[in-house]
Amino acid sequence: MSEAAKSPSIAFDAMRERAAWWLVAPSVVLIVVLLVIPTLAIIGLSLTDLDLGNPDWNFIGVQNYVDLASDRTFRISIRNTALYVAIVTPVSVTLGLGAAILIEAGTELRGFFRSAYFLPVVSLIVAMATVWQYLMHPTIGPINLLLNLVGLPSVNFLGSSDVVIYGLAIIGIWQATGFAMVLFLAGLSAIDPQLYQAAEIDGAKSWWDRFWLVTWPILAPTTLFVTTLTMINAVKVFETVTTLTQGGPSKSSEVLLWTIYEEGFIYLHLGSASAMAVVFIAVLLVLIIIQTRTLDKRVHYG
Amino acid sequence: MAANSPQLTLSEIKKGYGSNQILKGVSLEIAKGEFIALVGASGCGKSTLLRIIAGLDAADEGEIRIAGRDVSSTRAADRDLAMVFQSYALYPYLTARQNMMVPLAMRRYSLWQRLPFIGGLMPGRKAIAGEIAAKVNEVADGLKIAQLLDRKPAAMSGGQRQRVALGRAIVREPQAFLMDEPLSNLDAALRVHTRTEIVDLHRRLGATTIYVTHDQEEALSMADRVAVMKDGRILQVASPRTIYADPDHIDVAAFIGTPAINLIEVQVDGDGIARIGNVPVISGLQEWRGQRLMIGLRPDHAELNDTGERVGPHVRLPFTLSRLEFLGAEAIAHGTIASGVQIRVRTGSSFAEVSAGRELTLLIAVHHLLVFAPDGTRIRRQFAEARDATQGVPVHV
Amino acid sequence: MRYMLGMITGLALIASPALADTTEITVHYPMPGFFKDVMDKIATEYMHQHPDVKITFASPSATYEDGLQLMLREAGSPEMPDVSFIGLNRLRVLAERNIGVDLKPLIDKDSNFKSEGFSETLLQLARVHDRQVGLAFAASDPIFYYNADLVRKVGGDPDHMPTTWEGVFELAAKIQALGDGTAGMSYRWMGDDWMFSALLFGNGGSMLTADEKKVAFDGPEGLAALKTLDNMVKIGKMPNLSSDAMVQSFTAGKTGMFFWTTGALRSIIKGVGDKFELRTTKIPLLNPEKGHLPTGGNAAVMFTTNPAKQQAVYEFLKFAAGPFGESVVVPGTGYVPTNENAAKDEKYLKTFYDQNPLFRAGRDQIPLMVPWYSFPGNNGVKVTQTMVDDLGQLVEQKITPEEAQKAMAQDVSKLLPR
Amino acid sequence: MSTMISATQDSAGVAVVVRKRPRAARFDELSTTARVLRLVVLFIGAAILLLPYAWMLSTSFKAQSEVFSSGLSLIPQHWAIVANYTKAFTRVPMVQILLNGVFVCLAISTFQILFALPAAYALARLKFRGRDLLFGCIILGLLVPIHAVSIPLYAASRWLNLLNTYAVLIVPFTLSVFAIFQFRQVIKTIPDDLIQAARMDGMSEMAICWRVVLPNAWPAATSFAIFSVVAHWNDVYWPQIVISQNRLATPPLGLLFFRAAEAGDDYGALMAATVAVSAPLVIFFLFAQKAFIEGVTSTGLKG
Repeated sequence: MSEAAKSPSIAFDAMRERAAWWLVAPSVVLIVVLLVIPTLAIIGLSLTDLDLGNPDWNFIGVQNYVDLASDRTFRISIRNTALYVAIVTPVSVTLGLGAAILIEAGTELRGFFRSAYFLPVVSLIVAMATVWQYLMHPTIGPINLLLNLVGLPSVNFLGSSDVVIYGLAIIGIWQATGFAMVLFLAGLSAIDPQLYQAAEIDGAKSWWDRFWLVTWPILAPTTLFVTTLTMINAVKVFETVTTLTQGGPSKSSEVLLWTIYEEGFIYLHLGSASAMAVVFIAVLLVLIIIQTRTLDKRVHYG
Repeated sequence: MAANSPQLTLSEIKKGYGSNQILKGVSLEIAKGEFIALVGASGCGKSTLLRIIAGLDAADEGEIRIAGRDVSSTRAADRDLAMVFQSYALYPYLTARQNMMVPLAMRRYSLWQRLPFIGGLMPGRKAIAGEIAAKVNEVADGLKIAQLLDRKPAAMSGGQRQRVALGRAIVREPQAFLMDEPLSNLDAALRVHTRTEIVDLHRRLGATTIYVTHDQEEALSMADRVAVMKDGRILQVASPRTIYADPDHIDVAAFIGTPAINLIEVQVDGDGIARIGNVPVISGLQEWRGQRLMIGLRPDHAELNDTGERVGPHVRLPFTLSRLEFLGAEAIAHGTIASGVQIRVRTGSSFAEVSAGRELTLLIAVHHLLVFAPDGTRIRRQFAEARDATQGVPVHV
Repeated sequence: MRYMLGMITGLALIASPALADTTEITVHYPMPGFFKDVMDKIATEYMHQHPDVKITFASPSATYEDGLQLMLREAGSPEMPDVSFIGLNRLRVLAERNIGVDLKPLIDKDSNFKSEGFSETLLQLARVHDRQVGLAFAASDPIFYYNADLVRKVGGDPDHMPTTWEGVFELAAKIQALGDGTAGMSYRWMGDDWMFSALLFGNGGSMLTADEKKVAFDGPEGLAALKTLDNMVKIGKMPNLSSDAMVQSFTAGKTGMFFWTTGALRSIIKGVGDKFELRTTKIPLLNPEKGHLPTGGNAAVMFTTNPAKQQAVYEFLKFAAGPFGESVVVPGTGYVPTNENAAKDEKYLKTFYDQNPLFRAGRDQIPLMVPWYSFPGNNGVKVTQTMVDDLGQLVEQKITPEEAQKAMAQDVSKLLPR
Repeated sequence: MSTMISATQDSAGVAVVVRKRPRAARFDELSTTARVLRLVVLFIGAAILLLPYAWMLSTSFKAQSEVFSSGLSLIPQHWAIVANYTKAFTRVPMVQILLNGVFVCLAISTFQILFALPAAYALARLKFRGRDLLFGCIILGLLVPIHAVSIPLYAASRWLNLLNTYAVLIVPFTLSVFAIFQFRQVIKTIPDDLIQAARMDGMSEMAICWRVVLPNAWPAATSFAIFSVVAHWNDVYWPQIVISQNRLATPPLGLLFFRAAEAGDDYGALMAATVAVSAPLVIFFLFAQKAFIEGVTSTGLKG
């Protein structure tokens, strides 16, 4: 209030600042309660050997992390998650982009295709996983019946440790494609149609030339955004694993979130599960930093 | 210009969307090196016509020839035209230099050399790249935008972008330039300045230019010829002077000129004399006996007088001043004439002190009056004869 | 907050008028697919007989493991149910963490306990060291399901099924040869270590040494068990199916022989419908002399610490594990009775087995049943999963039985209390 | 089209050439081949994507014994619609579960917008100490999914006696850093004049936030709400940890309960339940599809 006496502009700023604090206060409180404290807590927990249902616990330093380094399950889990992300992200982003471009290229049935391609995103993945389980059934599932029909051998999508991660990836792609598509639709709709006209006049005659001259570079920020989002979502794969494979067979579908859940809520080891969660956050952090660092410069032209 | 075969010929271009007929048969010949402006209110079809010429839209009927070649079925990319868009349509992710390179790159590199990522490795690309770069530099120097070449559009002002867009068009040396309201996104001062520049540029390059605008001032000041469009038709194509002073149609007269032309409705009596109020103005209109005609009077074709008589073929009308709009060097007098018709007259600024309500006399040189038939067409022949006939008409003071 | 929100949705609980003399007990149970109808029946009858007690059910858990996790998570919180039915091999986890109420003092006070049909054998099933963790409610053993139509098709005799694994494999290979996606056999080895125990115990082996310090399946008994599993794939052509897929494939008529718990009998009968003739018989043993079978199933465990409730819960436990409860659970699922009175009494199950031959296989193996082994220590849960993972490698033919045995021994040793 | 009828027959049977010319191929219009190709490719894609739904619906009509008899037939021989759907709606409190989902999702997205919008406005338009720090926290928050911190949140919920409540389903999600981030992008594009004018009119910053900013951010809020509803309607990780009662189950959890408790291998009934829990979201999306796509467009995805 003494500031108010000094000069009108300072008083003004102070007033604004107070208003600003009122506006952000609820979010700040929530960030602290729901994000900062739990994150610190999980780091703290990761230094203990706390077990669920067991009141005795000890502070054991970085022992959990040391154990993780030699934990076969966790290594498999990281490798599987990376593989899953490496399949799902590029395939669903490419398919989503293709679908968006094809849908926007013509006028017939646009609304139908938009909805059809987005439907998997809004459906309950837990529910659809059950459907996929049947579709991918090694002996009586329709997919294998179709494969047999064209003379191909059956694939045990969810039962064989060699292919289970690909089976899950198929479901992941099925769900993520529509998500990518809808974001690309938004990106496409923001392209000034005059740019295509300019491109035509400039001599870009084939759709191929127009794509590389206009669509692709204009969509670059969208693509970065979609890729990042798809990746983050893919890293968080959990529903299909919990419903269909529970990490099996023989750990071949262990993925990070499932492994954390398993360690914490099935094996009841909260301490080491927390250590895994910390590593999980670190992995995400590194992923995002690498991605924004390498791609950000190249796509922003604002 | 007439000596050359026309650079661009449009014949009977028609275009409609459903029941809405946008172009109702447009024909136009444009000579090589000519600067022609298509002007008209929004919705008149001028932009559609330009897009059809460009090949961005297809005509329903009609024929387009460029340099003698029928391009009606040719796609835009093959018509060898360049276009400057209203929003400039620069590729936002490319620098000015890259933007200007695009039309050349698209035409001169082969498909392989244009491949993304690996195109640069294709044989022969380097040599072509050198030629393209040289051409871009040359054009940029001409437009004085060499210092902008490595900036992206987002880092340029509106005027700078406009120049880069021009540069992108020029670089290719096309058969004709098409410009779609290229100045409408600039502020007023810059617009006037750029106007001159484009005219200079046109003079220097001698390139055929079709310039679409809704701004009559731009059209009059820049073009060799102006085509005034309304409702999907070209009403008149002529030099700016003719369009202003000798319009073929009431709509042309009404559209062109600031302040707008005064249009006064007159009734032709049984003797073929048209009167404003009870002042007979023109005679010899026997053909239109009993009909209502429109008389057009440009504000600068009348004179206000507060002193009285004047000799010569002038019509005198009582004028009651209602308001004076002072513009510095001149003023616009708003007032009513005998019949209660509102009139604007351009006058000297010396009238500044004249107060509202003053009764004045309006002197009109009869040969300046434009007479339009009920269907809007200009009555030319009859009026010329009638001018002599007016000599005998008593002038009411 | 909870009530307020409930009312906002217009779905507030119909709060039961809490009468002063009504005891309300909350009951939780797993595997509702097997137990829901059974539990409903028992609860209804119990409340009928004890009008002063009201039973409410917590949401059932899908599996024994889920149920256990839930109890451990909710231990000490007000969400904890008063009673739950815990898998027999997980009672030890509860006992080691001192969760649940030791029933021994209550039983000692109860003079007519013995006469109600609760034998020492039955009490043993739910005892960890000296602690009576619960009362065995349903017991099961692995049995041999088969599709008589398919057996006949390949020239087998459904009345005389093979009694050795070699015989099973031979028959399975023939059925598999029918083609069209038909599998000869499947053996539900995954999920937990129960079916592996069936092979190991069936050969007279055991999991750990008597002092529980070292693994005991690293000898010849264990190897033979693993080789049998290996041969199911090698000779019997067992496809690598998930647990659900096995059941689906069998009930669809696409699998000749299926080895799983007798507890699934009722739901398999429903799934098969009239698609083919379903039969059951005893499971082959590697060593018919020394062989045993692990006892699956669950025990009712008391969690409430409220003395007023404890008596009501104790009565309920006895009721559920008593003759009436057994007479419901056996026909309703396929489990074998744990209560002696239920099996003997005309009123309950005596005539049931005469009329339902499919249910006899499980009952006939009762003499072979020994407790399902439960591992000690904090990693009790994790250890079984590790074993299953190694078994998976074997079934997928990525490792030999010898390698599997070595890996299992190593992995399990690492997870035993140090 | 017009080219096809360029020569017509007059009544006398003499060919009259109408003055019509072949049209230039427009670059942004597809040729007939391209149009057919587009439809074919899109239809194949749609068929693959919709296959699971076809099977889901078809199975929800089939009797249990028919489901696993092999074959590709989608049409049941014996219809069991009534039996399956009756089971789905009566054996678990399906209506209650669906209402739980609606209530929880609406509450979450309402709170998210309620808290995120003022914060986003302040971050985008006001200067205050700690703004950069707060924004940094938000960026970091984008990275930390609930899954990763579920253990302490679970411990806290348990300690606060919040397990098996609506509150525990809602509170952890009331803050969406994603929403703050998105709204901030949108609010940055609102013309300054609008906000200055509101200040001249004497509005408080809070009032500006709700009466000026919200209407402008509305499309973004809509699309965010859809994303949020989809995410939370689908979430099973957190509910699975904190909810153990049917009464409070969210749709996926209810479905898992149903699968475990009632359906077993009764896929007909299971699929009927699956249809029941999927339908609301699908219908919701089909209605909101247009607004959604417009909303996504407005949220700073433009190039």
